[in-house]
Amino acid sequence: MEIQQSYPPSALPWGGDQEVFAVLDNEGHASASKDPRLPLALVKRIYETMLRGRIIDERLMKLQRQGRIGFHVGAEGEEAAIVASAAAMEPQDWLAPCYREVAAALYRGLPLQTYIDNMYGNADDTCLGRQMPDHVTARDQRYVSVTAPIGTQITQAVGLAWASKLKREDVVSAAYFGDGATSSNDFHAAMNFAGVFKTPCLFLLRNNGWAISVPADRQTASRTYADKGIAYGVPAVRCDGNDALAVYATVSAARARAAAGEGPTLIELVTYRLGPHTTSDDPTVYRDKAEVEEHAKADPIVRLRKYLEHQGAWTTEDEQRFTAEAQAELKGCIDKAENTPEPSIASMFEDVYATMPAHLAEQQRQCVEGPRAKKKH
Amino acid sequence: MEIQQSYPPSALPWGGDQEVFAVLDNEGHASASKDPRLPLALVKRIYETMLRGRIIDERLMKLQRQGRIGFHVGAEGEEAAIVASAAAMEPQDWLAPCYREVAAALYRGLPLQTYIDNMYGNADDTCLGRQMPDHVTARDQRYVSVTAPIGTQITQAVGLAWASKLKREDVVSAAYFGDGATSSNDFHAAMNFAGVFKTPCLFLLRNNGWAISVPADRQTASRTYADKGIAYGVPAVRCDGNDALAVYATVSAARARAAAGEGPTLIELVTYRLGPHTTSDDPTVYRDKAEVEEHAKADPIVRLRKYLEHQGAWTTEDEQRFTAEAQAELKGCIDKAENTPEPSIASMFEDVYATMPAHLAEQQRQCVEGPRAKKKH
Amino acid sequence: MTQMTMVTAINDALRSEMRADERVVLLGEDVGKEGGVFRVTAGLQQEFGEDRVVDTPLSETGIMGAAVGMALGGLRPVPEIQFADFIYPALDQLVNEASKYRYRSGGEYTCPMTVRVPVGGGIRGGHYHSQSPESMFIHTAGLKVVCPSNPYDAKGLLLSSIRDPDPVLFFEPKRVYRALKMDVPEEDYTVDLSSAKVVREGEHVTCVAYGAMLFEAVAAAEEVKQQGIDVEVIDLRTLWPLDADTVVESVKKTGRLCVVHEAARACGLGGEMVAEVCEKAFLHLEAPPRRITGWDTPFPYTLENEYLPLAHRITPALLETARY
Amino acid sequence: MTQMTMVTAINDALRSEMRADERVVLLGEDVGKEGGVFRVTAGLQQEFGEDRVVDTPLSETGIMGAAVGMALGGLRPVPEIQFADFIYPALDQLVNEASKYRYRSGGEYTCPMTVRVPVGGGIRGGHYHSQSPESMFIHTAGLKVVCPSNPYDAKGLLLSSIRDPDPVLFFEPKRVYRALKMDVPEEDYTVDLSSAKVVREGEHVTCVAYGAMLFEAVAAAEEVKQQGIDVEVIDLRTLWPLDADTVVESVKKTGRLCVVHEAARACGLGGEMVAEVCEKAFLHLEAPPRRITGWDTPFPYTLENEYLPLAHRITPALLETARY
Ligand SMILES: Cc1ncc(C[n+]2csc(CCOP(=O)(O)OP(=O)(O)O)c2C)c(N)n1
Ligand SMILES: Cc1ncc(C[n+]2csc(CCOP(=O)(O)OP(=O)(O)O)c2C)c(N)n1
Ligand SMILES: [Mg+2]
Ligand SMILES: [Mg+2]
Repeated sequence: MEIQQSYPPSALPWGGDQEVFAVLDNEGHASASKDPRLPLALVKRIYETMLRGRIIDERLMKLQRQGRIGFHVGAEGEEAAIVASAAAMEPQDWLAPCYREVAAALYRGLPLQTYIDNMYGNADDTCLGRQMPDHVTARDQRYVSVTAPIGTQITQAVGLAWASKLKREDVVSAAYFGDGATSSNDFHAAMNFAGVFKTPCLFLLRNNGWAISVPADRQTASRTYADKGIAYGVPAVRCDGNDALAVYATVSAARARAAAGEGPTLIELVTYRLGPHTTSDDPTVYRDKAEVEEHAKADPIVRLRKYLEHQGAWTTEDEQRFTAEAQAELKGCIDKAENTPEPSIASMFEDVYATMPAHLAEQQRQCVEGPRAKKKH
Repeated sequence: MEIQQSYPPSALPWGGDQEVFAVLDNEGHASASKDPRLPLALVKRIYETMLRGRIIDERLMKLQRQGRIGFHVGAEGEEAAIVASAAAMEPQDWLAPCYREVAAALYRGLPLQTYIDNMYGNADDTCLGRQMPDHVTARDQRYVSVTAPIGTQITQAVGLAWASKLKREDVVSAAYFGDGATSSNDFHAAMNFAGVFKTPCLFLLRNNGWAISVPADRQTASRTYADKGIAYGVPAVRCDGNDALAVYATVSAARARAAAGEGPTLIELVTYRLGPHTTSDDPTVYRDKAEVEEHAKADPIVRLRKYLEHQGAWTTEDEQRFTAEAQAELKGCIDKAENTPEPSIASMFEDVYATMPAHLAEQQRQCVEGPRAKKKH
Repeated sequence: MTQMTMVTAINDALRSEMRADERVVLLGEDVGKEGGVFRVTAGLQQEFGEDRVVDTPLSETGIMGAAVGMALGGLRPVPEIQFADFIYPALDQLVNEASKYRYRSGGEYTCPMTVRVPVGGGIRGGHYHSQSPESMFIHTAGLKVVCPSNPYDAKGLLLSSIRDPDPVLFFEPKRVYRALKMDVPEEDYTVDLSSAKVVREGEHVTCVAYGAMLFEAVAAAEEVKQQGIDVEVIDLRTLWPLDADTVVESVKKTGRLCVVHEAARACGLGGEMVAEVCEKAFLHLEAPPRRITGWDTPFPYTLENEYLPLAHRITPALLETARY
Repeated sequence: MTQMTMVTAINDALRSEMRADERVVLLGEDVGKEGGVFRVTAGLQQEFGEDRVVDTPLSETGIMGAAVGMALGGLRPVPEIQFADFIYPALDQLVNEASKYRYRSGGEYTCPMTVRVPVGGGIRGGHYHSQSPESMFIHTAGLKVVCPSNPYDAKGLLLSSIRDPDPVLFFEPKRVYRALKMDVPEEDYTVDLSSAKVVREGEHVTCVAYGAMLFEAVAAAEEVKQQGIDVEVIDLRTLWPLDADTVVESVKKTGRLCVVHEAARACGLGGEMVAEVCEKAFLHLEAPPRRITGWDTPFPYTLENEYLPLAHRITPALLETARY
């Protein structure tokens, strides 16, 4: 698949300018002309990570309801957009996530225990319980530290790409962000800089239909989110984000363009947030159940499973075995995390700077030697 | 002239999507099919204000070189974009200027003395010498206070338009800004909000080719600045900004759209900054003289003068008489401003809040009663 | 009188002011259909419509820039920033625009608006849902900064803020939102801006606090009371302009000062207050004025109760100050 | 040794570090072809090319976001903000991102970069070309804040900053840019971050200043000398982390403190320093510590010399403090 300069929009490689590129239908049948014919082992690995993500999400939601963790932001329904895109990048590529993409880090080998320790903010958490749950850091996976302010990772991804361009490394960066983030300052600056400096960077726009309670028609009056690429001379494509094969094909084509020095691509991954925004959110206040049910029919996990089944590469037994194993592994991690103590109080003062300055050493001493809060943490 | 939804761009009312709408050629001949046939009295008033602006700019540049004023930002070459657009708005409309548009306020009746007092920051300056020269406030002209941070007036113009929409007033707002400002956060937010909320607002983008030393191809990779409208579902048009008749026709059509509830329009006024960015700038460091000479051939003042001459509405004597009168008036204002004292020291503490709080009253007393600086102000 | 939480009291204030003054318009992310992520604006879009309670795109720059424009255009906008942590994209409009409009236009233009900002820690929000950036706004001439500690003050201060001719940053301590209920009149009343309140009289130490930490200061005061130390606790309520008189008068009486805030210490309001008191009441000071504040680290998640200057940290400071 | 202005010294530091370390990249508005609106980066694009000295689009958000990404990616970016007054669109990246990267990633990611920011008044810049927002960055844990007063320190501090593993805000006082020349070594040298310098010894009053106001403090010290008062003047150089030891030691000797800065008073560094000294040397204080600062108004154009805490305002404060 080749991505051309998308302006005028009708020159998009897959026909009409409004068309959403898809390979699979809801029954898991691949379009013969569009199927990227990926090795089945690869598709299986993508599928398993998607499924694993779903299993983890379901469990964490429950843990939050039980008060065992404080917060969770799930990705139910968006697993293809997240995992297949990560799979289409090279291992040396940078991923600059939003907050819903931990499955991308898992795909790259982030140990589950590390993630679960983060959910508990315990002493084994790589960031020592300093951030909220799901704000993961995974340097080994070249997965940048998750942050809450919407959009900031997008300009950073441009800077990361710029660095590899200057260092003449074969490293592309990818920023993940939501439809709401297209309204942020950083989206604007990042797209503009990427266009001008032709940085090797992908903009992976997870259009999941909602920014908390705000739907697309309140977020922008542009016809599509992909259209926004035109403002920056950045080629843009629309892709069915619930179709792992389409996501993989699109992202790997864009990655190749970037690596070849042809600059950035904006990829609108059209998907849907099946769950609440986070565990703090109650979507029944602002959206219809019917809408959710409609979208559930295009569940990316079901579609990819059916595809694998059609290829004879996955069975009900596989599903059960994998699920059981994933759940067991998860349970083990949760048990361990729940039995790991909190980070030390002294650690609260570390890593503010490379070397602790005098005022922090003094505050650390005061805090460590001072009385303890009565309220349990 | 009718402005339609500009997407796809080829649907622009005047043909090709790259086309720049123009009425006059450099010899002042109007295209018969495009000439808006404005009343000559109106064209004369526009012309006279443009010429007056040029005369003032030339004088202020010299005053700055002589050290009599501290700073000046001129509009040489951009007079049509500024004055004809202001003329096409209704008197009750808000103008949210950048910093180069004082001629728009003069067109609306800002007393020259008020402007010159601002250049001197003296006691008669409406803002009491608090802002740099050219940072004019002209409430009576519904001209919002000029500010230096690039772009901030654009979102404010959307807010002003929104207010009139909510109040159901026939008031449109217009934001002036430069090509560089399209990279600002406020441009992005303003266009986006205007698109979503259909505020009655015009975006008057003075594309003068440069943002200090940065030319268009370093500012954006979009094909044209007008293309940026597509990202926001805001109709956009390109117009020859050195052609007062084209500017008038375009802006009044867009104003009518806005007033009719059809929402905002982005108007790219293609012009050229003939002078330095400001008196602090030396453009010879970064741009070719030849480029400037080329653009000087399309001087908006010459073009409109020739048009008026062709219509028999302006003569060499008119030009001489008007110039002499304008210069005399200007000299009178400068003399007066130079003989007006500085603002009082006490005034430095006023208008921070509606009512002066205790800490400022105390600081005011300390300052007024304290010793004076040796260095002349 | 009705028993109200701070959430209800603010909602009530907004509702009554929107009924009374059609210039009042709310805008922000999720404030409309959802009624705000903290439900503070619940029901208002139903009553006042989508034109006056506006769900905006995700841009604090846009929210604040539009609000400034609305204010210039004669409305009384009440923009909401979903969390104080997300106010930075709006800073240019606040620091360079809203705060300076009156001044830079010689009073020709003014910018009356009230920026509602949920603030502070105590909800397990970590770095990005716990910040207390008020000192940045105090540092900016032309802004007023308010932070109520309880439902009654919240309603009265909010009504004063919306009616104030200048831009107000109205910080709402999230930790207090639903932590207590108290009697709040249904009718209209205001609490003056710039009037601190002595919430507890005492003669040995003056303890100044605001927002959620007020309760910690009071708790600590109760605790040291058992050791015979009488603490005068002052609730600042309006952080800027500062009601220095109330604080200075109290210090003149007690000779001792402790300032409590959860914002980081460096260049926080505590330092400002200490310096102010030194300038105005130096000879009355019998002990070093103390600050009990958030540490100079980012706000942590797991250890937030070690980060916050809760009663357990205020108590020893009061004792040491009293016994100095 | 060559005689250099601060502009030349900074240019020299940038050039030598770019020669020595190819990870160093400059980016900003007009820094390349034009060499910066103050000509601080003049000639660098010619020597190092458009890839390493980058003229960016007009977006401080983009400049700072890209710089953070570059730093994460192993470069040593030196972004320029054209005037401190225009830093607010970059605040989110500085306050929420650069400052917290090391902390929030448990040290996995770091953000070494040096943000060059022309700062302060004295060039007839009015509201928007004169601001001194350093206290906002001091308030933000994780940032270092530097402000040299002279060409020698500017070069040495800038080299330290670029080599520092943490993000540094490097404020360059515009008023000093070309105001004086001094001997500056052509070779490489550094001035330690966090080391204040006693630039003038004295025993009666300690006067702390930085940036352009240092010269005013020294001038005032000279003036009061004629009345027999010996002022110890300290140039902070690095504003944060604060070299409190040097200041406190001096106050222990003199018993008196005056702090000078042109930033507005409310929640400025002056209050912080007064509070710090009260905590550490209260019993040594023989007079109320004083702040001589910019007023709590926006920075005015015509009356800027009345706004700034120039020598004429410092002198009486020193006298009063000494004679208290
Ligand atoms: C700057 C900023 N403003 C507001 C928020 C609060 N907030 C968190 S997520 C969110 C919606 C994001 O929507 P979108 O970008 O579509 O991503 P999604 O959650 O749908 O994946 C908002 C408003 C924030 N985190 N940052
Ligand atoms: C936020 C901000 N950044 C930087 C500047 C410095 N600056 C002043 S004018 C200018 C260029 C503006 O170019 P453009 O928008 O094209 O307007 P023009 O001057 O060409 O009319 C710059 C960078 C500023 N005023 N504000
Ligand atoms: Mg979304
Ligand atoms: Mg321009």
